Amino acid sequence: MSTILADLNYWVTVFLLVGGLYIVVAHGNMIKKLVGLSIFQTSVYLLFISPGKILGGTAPILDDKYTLYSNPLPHVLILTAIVVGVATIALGLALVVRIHESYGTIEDDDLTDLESDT
Amino acid sequence: MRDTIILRVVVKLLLPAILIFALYVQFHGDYGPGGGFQAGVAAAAAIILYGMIFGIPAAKQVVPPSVVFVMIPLGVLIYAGTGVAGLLLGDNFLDYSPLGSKPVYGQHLGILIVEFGVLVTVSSTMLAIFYAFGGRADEADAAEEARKDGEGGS
Amino acid sequence: MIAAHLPALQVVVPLLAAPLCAILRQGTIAWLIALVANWCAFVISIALVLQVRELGIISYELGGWAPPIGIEYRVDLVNAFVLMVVSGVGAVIIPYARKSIESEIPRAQRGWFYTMYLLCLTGLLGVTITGDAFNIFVFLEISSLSSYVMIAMGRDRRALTASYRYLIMGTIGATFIVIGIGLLWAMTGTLNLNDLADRVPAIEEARPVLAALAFLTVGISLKLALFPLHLWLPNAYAYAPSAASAFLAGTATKVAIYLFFRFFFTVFGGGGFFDSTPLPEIIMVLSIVAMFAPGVVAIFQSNIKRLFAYSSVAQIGFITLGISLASEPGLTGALVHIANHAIMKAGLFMLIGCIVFRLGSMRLEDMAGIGRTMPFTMAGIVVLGLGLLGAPATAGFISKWYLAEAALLQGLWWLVGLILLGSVVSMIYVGRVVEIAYFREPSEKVAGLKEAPLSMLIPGWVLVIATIYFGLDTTWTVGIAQDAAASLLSALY
Amino acid sequence: MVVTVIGIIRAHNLFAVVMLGGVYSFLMATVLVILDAVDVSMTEAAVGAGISSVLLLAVLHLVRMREAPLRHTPVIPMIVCLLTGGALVYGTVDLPPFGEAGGPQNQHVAPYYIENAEHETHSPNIVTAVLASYRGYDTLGEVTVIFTAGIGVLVLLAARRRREDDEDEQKGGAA
Repeated sequence: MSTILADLNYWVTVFLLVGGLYIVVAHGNMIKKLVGLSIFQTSVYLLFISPGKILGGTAPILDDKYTLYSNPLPHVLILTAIVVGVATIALGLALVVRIHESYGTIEDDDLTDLESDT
Repeated sequence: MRDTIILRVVVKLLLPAILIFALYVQFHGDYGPGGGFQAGVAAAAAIILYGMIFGIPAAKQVVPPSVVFVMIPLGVLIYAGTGVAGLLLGDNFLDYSPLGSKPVYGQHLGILIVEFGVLVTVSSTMLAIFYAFGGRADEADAAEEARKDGEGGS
Repeated sequence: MIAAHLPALQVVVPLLAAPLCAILRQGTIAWLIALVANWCAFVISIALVLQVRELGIISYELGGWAPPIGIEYRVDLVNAFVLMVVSGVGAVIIPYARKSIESEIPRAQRGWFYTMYLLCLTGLLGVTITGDAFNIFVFLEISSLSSYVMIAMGRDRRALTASYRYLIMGTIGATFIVIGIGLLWAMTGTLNLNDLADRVPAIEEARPVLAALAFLTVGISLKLALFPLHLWLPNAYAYAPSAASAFLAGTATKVAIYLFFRFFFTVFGGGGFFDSTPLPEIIMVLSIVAMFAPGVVAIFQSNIKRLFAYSSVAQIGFITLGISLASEPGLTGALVHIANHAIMKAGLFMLIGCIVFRLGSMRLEDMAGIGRTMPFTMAGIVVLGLGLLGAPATAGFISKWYLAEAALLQGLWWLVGLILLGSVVSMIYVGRVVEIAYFREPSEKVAGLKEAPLSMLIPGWVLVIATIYFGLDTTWTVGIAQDAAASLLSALY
Repeated sequence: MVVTVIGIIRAHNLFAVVMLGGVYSFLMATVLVILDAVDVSMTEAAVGAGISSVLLLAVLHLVRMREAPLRHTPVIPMIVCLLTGGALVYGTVDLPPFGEAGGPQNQHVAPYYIENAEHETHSPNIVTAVLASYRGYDTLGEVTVIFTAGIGVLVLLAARRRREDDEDEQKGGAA
């Protein structure tokens, strides 16, 4: 059971990561790129949290009833990573709004055309 | 949407509940899940909800942008200032132990202050971002027709 | 007492100054705060170098928790050197920034620009000084986010797209670095770099560790714009405000290169991966391509800032070439070139900023004959250009000398030839600028120009003089770099 | 989650993309609870599903709703992604087994936190203790990142009108 679950976890992580990255690299729409970027980042959370899970353990909040806890360290790291991620996305969206205002489009290809003209 | 009475009443009822929840998450963070960041998001969500229903100008009256602009850096200053306090009291930067009579109390107090700094910055940043984007949206709505006429001019 | 806390103050001073700037917001006051904070940081970094030379490695426990439980600042000669370069370049740019920013950024935003500048400085110093892998990521993001904002503040609307593209590439790079750190952590249970260095060599054959190495390499390469991952760089440098271009060109990529040093030699160094994996060869090939391809592209640029931005990519190739050789003269050359290139490129972008300040254009065509109306500015650009191509008696010569020596040491004669040829490419694009500036008739507009204001010209010339000085007296560059390289290599094998 | 991601790749309507993104975040939050990361889950739900979605919707309100079709076949991106995925598979198959307390990642530093957090910091929630004290410096960095992003958004969106005026002046001056 545990090996299947373990593999499943990593396989899902890898798939999400590749899918997210694919959206970022292949798609031209700037909003969609940002959604892809956040999926790409989110998949990394699983990569960190999964190894920290201990089967039979519980959330790392001390209580007399439990003795086995999952590893708190990755949780801390990922909390930070989530915040950094959303900060990046917010900034990216602000840029998208500005780009839309000054160019009238948010498609990467159109922008490349517009810039090569000037 | 802004004229629906039900929404207005519900929001008015919900608002204090959300704010209390935010405070709970803030100060209970060391016993249960949660902390400054989550509390900040919740508190900001309350104001944002208010702004979405009653309009951004109304929200800006409750929490003026000038206050928000000061709060964002203030949170960082609170956090870093706590660190410097430890430094001035003779220990390393960000060592909270000298803040209390016993190191453990110092640590506990330090965590609370620091989490409060996080709350201040997070909630005000969320609000600032909401004002910025929301303000843009209102502006865009107003300028929609004008822009359609003058397309291609930019 | 202060001496013991220098490592923390190095980062905390600009970190505290940034929110102060944001609260006060008024342009001139913010500038003053930034000036003071930046000069403090520079003084602290010099003090750190002296301390490290005297006492050896300094370890500072943040929060009083012993590593690996808490986060540690660890200063050795390598990062003390980089700290000095970064804060030093900043210290020269800040006096220059005032006039330049006044002309390029609307009044209401100037305070915010200095906030972003200080945050960027904080981030870069934080990345350099820290001894904790995850802390690297956090501070890297501080510096990246603030540089996106600084770039987007450029006047041209292309600054926006440049910033967006940089954001996408930079975030992918940062995420790759996080993946690498995550894999390392999963294999060892620690995030402290020094602790990792103890544990990694024993398991260096394990596949997750190799994958971590690959992810870290790609991620860092994205950040330092190693060819072919450099596509974000030219536009980002070209359309940012002049002061930001100068600062980023001088420092941001250099800090990423420092991360290469740290991970390759300190963390992975102990297990001899340099012999067992093809990584050095890959980096060497990419570096060689980087020395030429962007250089050739630079020749055909019509925008002078883009021209020198491409030249940056080429020069980064020289630095990574030194890393791939992994010998003492190679690393010395790489480290010295970090400093020299930072000085030269920051100087170039500052003086170009002077031209843009007067002329209002970045097009090479518009600069015909500008050598006659802005003689000091142009003379500075020529000296720095000579430094770039490695002419004797300039700082650039020193770094290339060490690189060539490293190649000779390993019997790679052809590599020496390539290094020389790379300089020829630089000579062509620098020559083109000189030809346009001096040997063409000035247009009416150029003829009416005045020399740049002194507050901009003097900081630019400080770096020009530094370029010549470090070409003649190398105690502060080569002297430190050699010891640093030796200490890095002592971790190998 | 896999299904939602495929949906996001295929959907051209940006509104659908954003909604699927929200669904994805909630699913992620659920998985995180199963993995015992309650704090993280709470944050992910609030940030990923909440803030990000609201922001994305606000931006959608400002710009066009549909994505233009791709102009060229994405061969190079495919290769890049497959290489990345390959490297990651290569790296993860040999990771320590899932769910065991004995893996190296759960051995070195983590037990110290679990044993000492309460009597050293008076905080039964170990995550909070580590976040605010043991690794407090990371959190200071995190707050700084938020601060940076907040000011950044203000810079970009607050003072636009003046900027464009400036630009016009500049063009007028240069011509």
